[in-house]
Amino acid sequence: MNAAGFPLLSLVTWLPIAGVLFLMSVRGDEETVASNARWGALWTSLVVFALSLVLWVKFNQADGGFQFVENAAWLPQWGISYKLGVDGISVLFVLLSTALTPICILASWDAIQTRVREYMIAFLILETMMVGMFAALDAIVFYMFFEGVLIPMYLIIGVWGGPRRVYAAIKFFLYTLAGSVLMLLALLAIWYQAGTTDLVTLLHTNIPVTMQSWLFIAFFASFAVKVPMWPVHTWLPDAHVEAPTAGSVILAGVLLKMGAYGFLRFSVPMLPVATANFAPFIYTLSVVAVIYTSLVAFAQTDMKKLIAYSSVAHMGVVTIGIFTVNAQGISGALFQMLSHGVVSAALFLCVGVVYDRIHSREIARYGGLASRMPKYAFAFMLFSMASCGLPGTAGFVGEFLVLVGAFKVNFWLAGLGSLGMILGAAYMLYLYRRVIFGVITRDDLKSILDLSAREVMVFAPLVILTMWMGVYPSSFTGFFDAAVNALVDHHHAAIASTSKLAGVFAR
Amino acid sequence: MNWILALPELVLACCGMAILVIGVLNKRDMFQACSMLTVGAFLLTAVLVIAGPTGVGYSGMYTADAFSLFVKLMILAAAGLGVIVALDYNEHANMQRFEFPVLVLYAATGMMLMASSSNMMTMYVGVELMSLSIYVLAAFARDELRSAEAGLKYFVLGALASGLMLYGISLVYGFSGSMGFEQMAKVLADPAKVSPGLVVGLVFIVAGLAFKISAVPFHMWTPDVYEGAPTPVTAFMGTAPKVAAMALLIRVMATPFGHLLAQWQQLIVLVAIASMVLGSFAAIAQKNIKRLMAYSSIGHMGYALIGLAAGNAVGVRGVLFYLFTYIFMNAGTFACIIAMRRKGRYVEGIADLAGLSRTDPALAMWLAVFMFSMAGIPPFSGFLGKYFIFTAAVQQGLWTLAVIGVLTSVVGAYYYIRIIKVMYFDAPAEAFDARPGSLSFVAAASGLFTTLFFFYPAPVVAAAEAAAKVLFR
Amino acid sequence: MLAVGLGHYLTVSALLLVMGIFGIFLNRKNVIVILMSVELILLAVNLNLVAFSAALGDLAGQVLAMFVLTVAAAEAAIGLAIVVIYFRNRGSIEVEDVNMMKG
Amino acid sequence: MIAALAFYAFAAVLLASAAMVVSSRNPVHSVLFLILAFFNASALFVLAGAEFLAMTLVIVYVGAVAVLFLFVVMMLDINFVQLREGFQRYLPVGLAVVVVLLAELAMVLGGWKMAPEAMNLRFAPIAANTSNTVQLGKLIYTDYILIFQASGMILLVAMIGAIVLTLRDRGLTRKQNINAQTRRTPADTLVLVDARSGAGIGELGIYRPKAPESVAAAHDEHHDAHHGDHSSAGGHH
Amino acid sequence: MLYSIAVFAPLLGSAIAGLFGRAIGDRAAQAVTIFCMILASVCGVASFVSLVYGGGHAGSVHIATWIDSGDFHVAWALRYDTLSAVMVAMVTCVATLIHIYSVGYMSHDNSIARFFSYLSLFSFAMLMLVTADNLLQLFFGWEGVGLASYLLIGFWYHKPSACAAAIKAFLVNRVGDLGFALGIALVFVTFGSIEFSTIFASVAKHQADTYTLFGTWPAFEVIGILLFIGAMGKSAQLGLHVWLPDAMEGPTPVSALIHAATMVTAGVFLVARFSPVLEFAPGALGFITFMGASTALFAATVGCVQNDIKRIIAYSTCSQLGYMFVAAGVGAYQASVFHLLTHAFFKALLFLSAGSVIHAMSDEQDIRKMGGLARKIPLTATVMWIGSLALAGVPPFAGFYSKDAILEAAYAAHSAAGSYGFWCCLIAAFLTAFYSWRLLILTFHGKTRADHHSFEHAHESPPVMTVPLILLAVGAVVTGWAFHEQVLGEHWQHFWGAAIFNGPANHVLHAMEEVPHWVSLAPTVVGIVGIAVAYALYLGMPSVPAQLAQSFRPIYMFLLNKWYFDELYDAVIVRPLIALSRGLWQVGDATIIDGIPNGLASLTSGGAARASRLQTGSIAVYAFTMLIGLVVLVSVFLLFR
Repeated sequence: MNAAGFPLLSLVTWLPIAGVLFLMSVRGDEETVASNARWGALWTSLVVFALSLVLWVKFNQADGGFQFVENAAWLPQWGISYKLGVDGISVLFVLLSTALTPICILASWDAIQTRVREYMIAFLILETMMVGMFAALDAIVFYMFFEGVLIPMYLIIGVWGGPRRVYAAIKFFLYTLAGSVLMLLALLAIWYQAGTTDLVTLLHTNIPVTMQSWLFIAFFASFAVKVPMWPVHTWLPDAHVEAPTAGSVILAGVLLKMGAYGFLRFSVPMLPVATANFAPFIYTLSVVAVIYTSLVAFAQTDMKKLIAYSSVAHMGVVTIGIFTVNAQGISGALFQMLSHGVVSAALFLCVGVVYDRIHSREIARYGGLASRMPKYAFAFMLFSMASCGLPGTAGFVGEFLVLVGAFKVNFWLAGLGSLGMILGAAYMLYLYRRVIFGVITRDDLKSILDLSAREVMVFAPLVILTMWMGVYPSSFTGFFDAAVNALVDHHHAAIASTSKLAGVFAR
Repeated sequence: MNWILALPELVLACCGMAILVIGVLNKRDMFQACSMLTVGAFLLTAVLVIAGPTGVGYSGMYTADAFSLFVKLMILAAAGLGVIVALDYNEHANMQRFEFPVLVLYAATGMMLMASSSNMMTMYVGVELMSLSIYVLAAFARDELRSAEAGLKYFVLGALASGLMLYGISLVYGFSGSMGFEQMAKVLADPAKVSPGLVVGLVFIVAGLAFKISAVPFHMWTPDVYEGAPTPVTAFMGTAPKVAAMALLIRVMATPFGHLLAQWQQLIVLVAIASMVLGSFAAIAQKNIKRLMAYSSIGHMGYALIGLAAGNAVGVRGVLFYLFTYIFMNAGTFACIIAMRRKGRYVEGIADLAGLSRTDPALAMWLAVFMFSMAGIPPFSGFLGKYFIFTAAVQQGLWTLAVIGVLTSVVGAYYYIRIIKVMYFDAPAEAFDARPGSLSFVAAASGLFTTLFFFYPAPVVAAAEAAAKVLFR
Repeated sequence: MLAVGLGHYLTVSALLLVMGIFGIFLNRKNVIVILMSVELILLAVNLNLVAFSAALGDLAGQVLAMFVLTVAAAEAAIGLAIVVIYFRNRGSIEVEDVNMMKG
Repeated sequence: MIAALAFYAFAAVLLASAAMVVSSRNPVHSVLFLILAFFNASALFVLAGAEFLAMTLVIVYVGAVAVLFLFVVMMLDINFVQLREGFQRYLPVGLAVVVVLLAELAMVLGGWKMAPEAMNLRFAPIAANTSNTVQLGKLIYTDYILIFQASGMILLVAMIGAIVLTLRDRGLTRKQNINAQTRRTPADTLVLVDARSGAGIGELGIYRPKAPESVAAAHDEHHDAHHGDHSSAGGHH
Repeated sequence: MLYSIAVFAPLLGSAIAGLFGRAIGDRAAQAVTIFCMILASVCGVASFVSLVYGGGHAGSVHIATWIDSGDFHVAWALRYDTLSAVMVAMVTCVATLIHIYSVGYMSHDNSIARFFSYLSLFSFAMLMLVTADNLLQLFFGWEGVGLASYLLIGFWYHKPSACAAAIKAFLVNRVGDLGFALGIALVFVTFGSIEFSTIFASVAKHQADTYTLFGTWPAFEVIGILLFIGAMGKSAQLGLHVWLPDAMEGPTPVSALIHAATMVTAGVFLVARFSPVLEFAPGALGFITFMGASTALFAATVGCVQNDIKRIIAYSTCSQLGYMFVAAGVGAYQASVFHLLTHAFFKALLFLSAGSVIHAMSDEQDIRKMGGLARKIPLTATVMWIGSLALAGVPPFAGFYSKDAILEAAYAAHSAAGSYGFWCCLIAAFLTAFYSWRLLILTFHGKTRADHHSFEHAHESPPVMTVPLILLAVGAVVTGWAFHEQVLGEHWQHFWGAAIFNGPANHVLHAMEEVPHWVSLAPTVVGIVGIAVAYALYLGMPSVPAQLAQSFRPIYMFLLNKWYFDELYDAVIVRPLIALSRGLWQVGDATIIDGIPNGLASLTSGGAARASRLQTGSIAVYAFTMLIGLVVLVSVFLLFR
């Protein structure tokens, strides 16, 4: 049943909470507590990451189903159980979450100086929520983790954020909550329909066609906000700008993936007919997102905001890919999610590096950093290029696969959806030019220091991952290929049976 | 006549008299001792409730069943917490009189009667026993104008409400020819033959009970009374009477009027929607945290009514479960509010909480937990409560209700997270005085319950389900 | 016409109820008058109960009416006590003055 | 026939006095009209065959409740004639509500008929040969014992409530504390001072017990601190 | 193996120089990269020789899988056939020479390691491009050279113009790349694979496929057009050419390597590579011819009036690329690639010579401020003359053979597009000769117009720069006649193998031999006429050009401003987009989209205030509310029961 031989996923999910308990038990003056909190959180997250690597090693790539499944009675009479497991679609996101958390903690090492313990606790709780959400195989357990993410994130933005943090935090909270409560209703309806909340069963439950549309809308409300899709994306720039660096990293790296993951986990497999019916609508929104937000990104004067908008555009590509419902589209979307998780996280870290030094995110405040910070310039260049989809970097593979997938659907979908290639390059290069190139004019920049050893440690894994994912993506696509194929086959079979049914009725 | 059935109430009432005697005869300040005795009496009663037999007794006036058992335990728990949170407050607010716990005790007795009533008369007497005690409690800080005003308002409106309820009872009696729930159920078995008089009577009864649970449009007293009454009384009023009245409403709707579901469902839906909307919107403008809690309770009762509107065992299970989680959140929240004492003076402004996370991290954390829970954010217990409520609505196809419910919960979430914002994001204000152990205990116990409940909710769900099924045999 | 039936009692009771309610709307002076209006409502209830009891040939109505009387007396006692302490604090029991808390 | 006439007469007076209760400007008049209403209602009870209730109504309401009302109304000494501007502001709404409610009740009550199974479900049928009081007595001590006890508790609560709210240990009532009196020594209270001529007592550092009024005033804030030991030098409040 | 070394050695050099440049120092970085390049060129030439002359077998070298997704499989693999091998040999050789040249040219710069790393990175990407076994890997190289060119153009990042030019180059290329990427997707949809061998093997099967886009077309035509859009971007064809002149902001070796010899010819390479498919897409080929011809003419006209020495050569490059596309468009891919080869040598030579001039003149690029430099830098002048002669198509220099072949092929195609191409190219040939000599005369001859100081200090470049010049000059002289016969002759198939495919209906190579005599002579003649006119105008009557410019001012300004392409794009695309982006942000996002939640929020708080105003505090009002509520509920109940 469980390839690891012990409840691996539960351990990975709940171990950070053990870390939280440890952090809470630390006593002493503020300095001791802070230092203990840092090290405690780092070690916890590293252990969790090491544990999660077991998934990488032991995951059976040929199996398109769920693995490492754990099941415990929770509310057994009512069809709800504590069930965890991963398939090809989710396993890499678990790894992404566990990998980004230590990086975030490391990135916050010096940047966070107030209430360090609370900060680290929030991050560890966040890790539990993220991992749990990707590993959940029960709709209600999923929802609990999905929503639970809001709490630590709200605090992270609100307590350690920038000047407009309150507005951003509340906006973030309410926007996502408003979407997800409707999803809760949809989950309940599905539960009522199927009598269970076990996702594995639900994936093969036929839901009446008329109901599908409504459920789709409800799910859409939740996931679209989380992705975020145009036009419900405006919480994202605000949240990103105000969040502390590590908060942005997690937000961009993992939280945005939750929406797309939800589409893949619920909307597409469970509601095939509605998926097919709503696909054009999603395409439209996604294409608008790609073009619109890319243009808006171009106009930004704040580095983080620019990258935040670029995230929206990239996630637009993801949603296009998901709703093409073919192997390339979905694989591309998944890959794009992973690569965006790494690349945008890295870009936010890049912003964080200079923000820690100068305490400004205004693009105009910088210029000419290349001469003082060559290592930084290199990393920034790599991630910028990955962001605009240069082949050989992580960003390309997903984008191109989505392009192929979209092309199978429609030329214009592919063409317009790929305009991000041009526009993305435009704003990223423009950003890079204004920050890194040029001549240093400000005095404080003349003495700015290049990446410290700690920062190099933060960036090194991301650089390696970015290159690795670009050059040898099969080591990642291999994980989800089987699952994606199964998903696509299932979808087409469902559509075919429905249309056959419709044919019967038509006669 | 199986008088053993009512043993818990009888014992509790006798304990009340004993405590009264002890309090009167002792010259010393007996407040603390009487309070502890009262809590002990509650515990004893709880044991009796659990151990006691079930059945119908007192010529059909009184029913002890799984439903009443579940509700009574909630009532006793809430009342006990209410007494505990008062321990410290009353000392500081010059209210350390032994009558306080006795009144709480008699209110609880009334509530237990309500929970067990299977006759309009038992219902009426139970309601009045509870109400009269609480009228007095609301005005307990008799030298405070706000408390007196709270008592006055609550009393005048409460008297009006019970008058209306009585009129309803009289109509129902006249048109059905009986006051026993079971007999009425037989008379009303065929909805087609039900005369409008009954229905109007039903509306009057609903109005009277809706007043007790502060559902719109009978909610008007709530903010003022919550604000004016001494805070421990508010804490008590926010939990136990609501549970009892809601339980009574459920029993009345389910047992005698169960066959008229189609008729009263619309009524409950209207009231629920109005409560949820008003509860979530009006709270936003509040600056006093007790008033805010009042609107919050209006909203919460709206959610609970969703379960009733579903009109089946699933719905009632949802309501009971919801109330179960609610009493702990509420008690915990009020424990935190009572802890808001600065230089010996109690403060109630939301702004007074500014930066609490710096000055008193534990208190801030618990209050944040309660706020998130009330907003229905998982994994806190409040989410599970909402979850079971909405399950029922969805199952019954009450989509309008469900959608409005979840959307207002988002609006409601705004004012809850605003409190968290004040505590965590704002610059610290002056620290509060040291917290007494009793409040820390209530806050931590409720907080731990709220936080960890999701680990193992199954027994409570099972109990709630068993309770609900009794009503829908 | 002259035979007095249940209908007559119910009519009187309904009028009494309505007057009680109307009294609440009409009265702007004094909280005690509101209490008196409530007493009128209770009177209407009792009238109803007695009438129904007679019509149904069932004593339960009268029993309830008796309890209503008891409770009403208790209620009056507590109510007036509250009015008294309110007056002590505020120096007035005018309906419009009872508005320290609002919003 | 006579019963009918009596009914109409009592009902008319009842309604008229009820109208006066709500419309009278003077609360004392209201109370008095209320008493009149109660009397008439009790007469109607008698006509309906509920003698015991009729008596109770007179005793309890007229004898206790109404007098209590009267007592409070007069005790609170309110300026009765004062009328507020625009006090009839809510009249139209009130009228509308009342008219609608009345119409509805009329519609509903007109449709009364005995519920089909009601006869079989009667809980306590009225027996023809026993007096009303006896029947009620039998009922409340048997079937309704629980409720009877509960209403007793209500009265207890009312008692506690009334006491706890209104009884206060005013500083003006002075209890004799024999223990304190016997333990009293001259040294406690007696101070011998050489009085300079022309100097006020304040200048000499002498203070004396405050006037009782000021004690009472201070009492409102600190009534618990008052232990009746008034013979020691006052003013420590 | 040799082949792999040829491709990956530059990557190694680049990585070492880039990552450890600071640690090992500039000298070592140069040494490493140059060593790697030499190694690569030796291996490249060796593998070319062994394939074409040593009887080696074409094939492909599988390295690793790349992307696997459903039925989409792509591997990292090196294709080994004549076309690739030729390109590898050419690229490695030219790149090596330019590396060596750069040692001298960049000696005063302060980030030498970085420069060499970029150069090697570029070489690697270009090699990946030409050795790609599938379209996606080609795209990898394609974008890789784009990145490298971006980095190199923006090498002097402190110059705003360099940064702007770099971004412009990247973005304009991206426009083409979008078409390319779509083309790849269509290829996949059509053929089910993007591997060259699979595609070419199944051409017959899919010949009748159609694709609907503005009407239904044969799929091959759409593929051809889409891929050509990519090629247009990279090869700076009309419309997407605007980046090339600006790219001259980069150091001169960069211009030589990227914007003359290698990268810009990637488009031509792509077309040649895809000949098996394009052969069945006559419409697309016609379009290619048309665009190529137009570009050739357009760039030549603009080149005539420019004053920046590098820009003139850049426009010349643009124009020559047009020639190559004309050849490819009429089916003479061999001629096209041949011109590509010869052009690589003489254009690299021209750029490097120009670099030498600039070096000599202390970074002066305006030919109006030169003149008479032949005396000061005779070697440079000589090699530049050689290069220009080759460019102008004067026999027996390399350009003559290839250009002649192109014109013959265009004439021999006997199609409308072919004729258009022929005449455009003929006029362009005249203009080419004219502006080349205008450049030579203004730079090296006549009286100097430079200020005294810089003229006096003008000096010949060091040997490390001149040796590559000489080697390239040799190439510019000999490549033409050395390869002419093998590449275009009767037995071209022996040389090319299966690398280039001519359809059964394509006899253009044969027909070329049979064109009228005047057609063969025409380019030489117009070239000489052009030279003569240049002499007459700039050496004979130096005042006439200015007068001409004065009297035909609109035309002059039109040409001087490059047909106003930049202004057009600025007005039609760039500005509106920037305005749009501002608008979308300020109006769309901040006002409308955020307006809804913010409006809801204020509505909510307004509603909240109103709701709490209902709470007047008056007991009476509370009672009314209850009673009214009751009556309403009763009414509702009675009415809707």
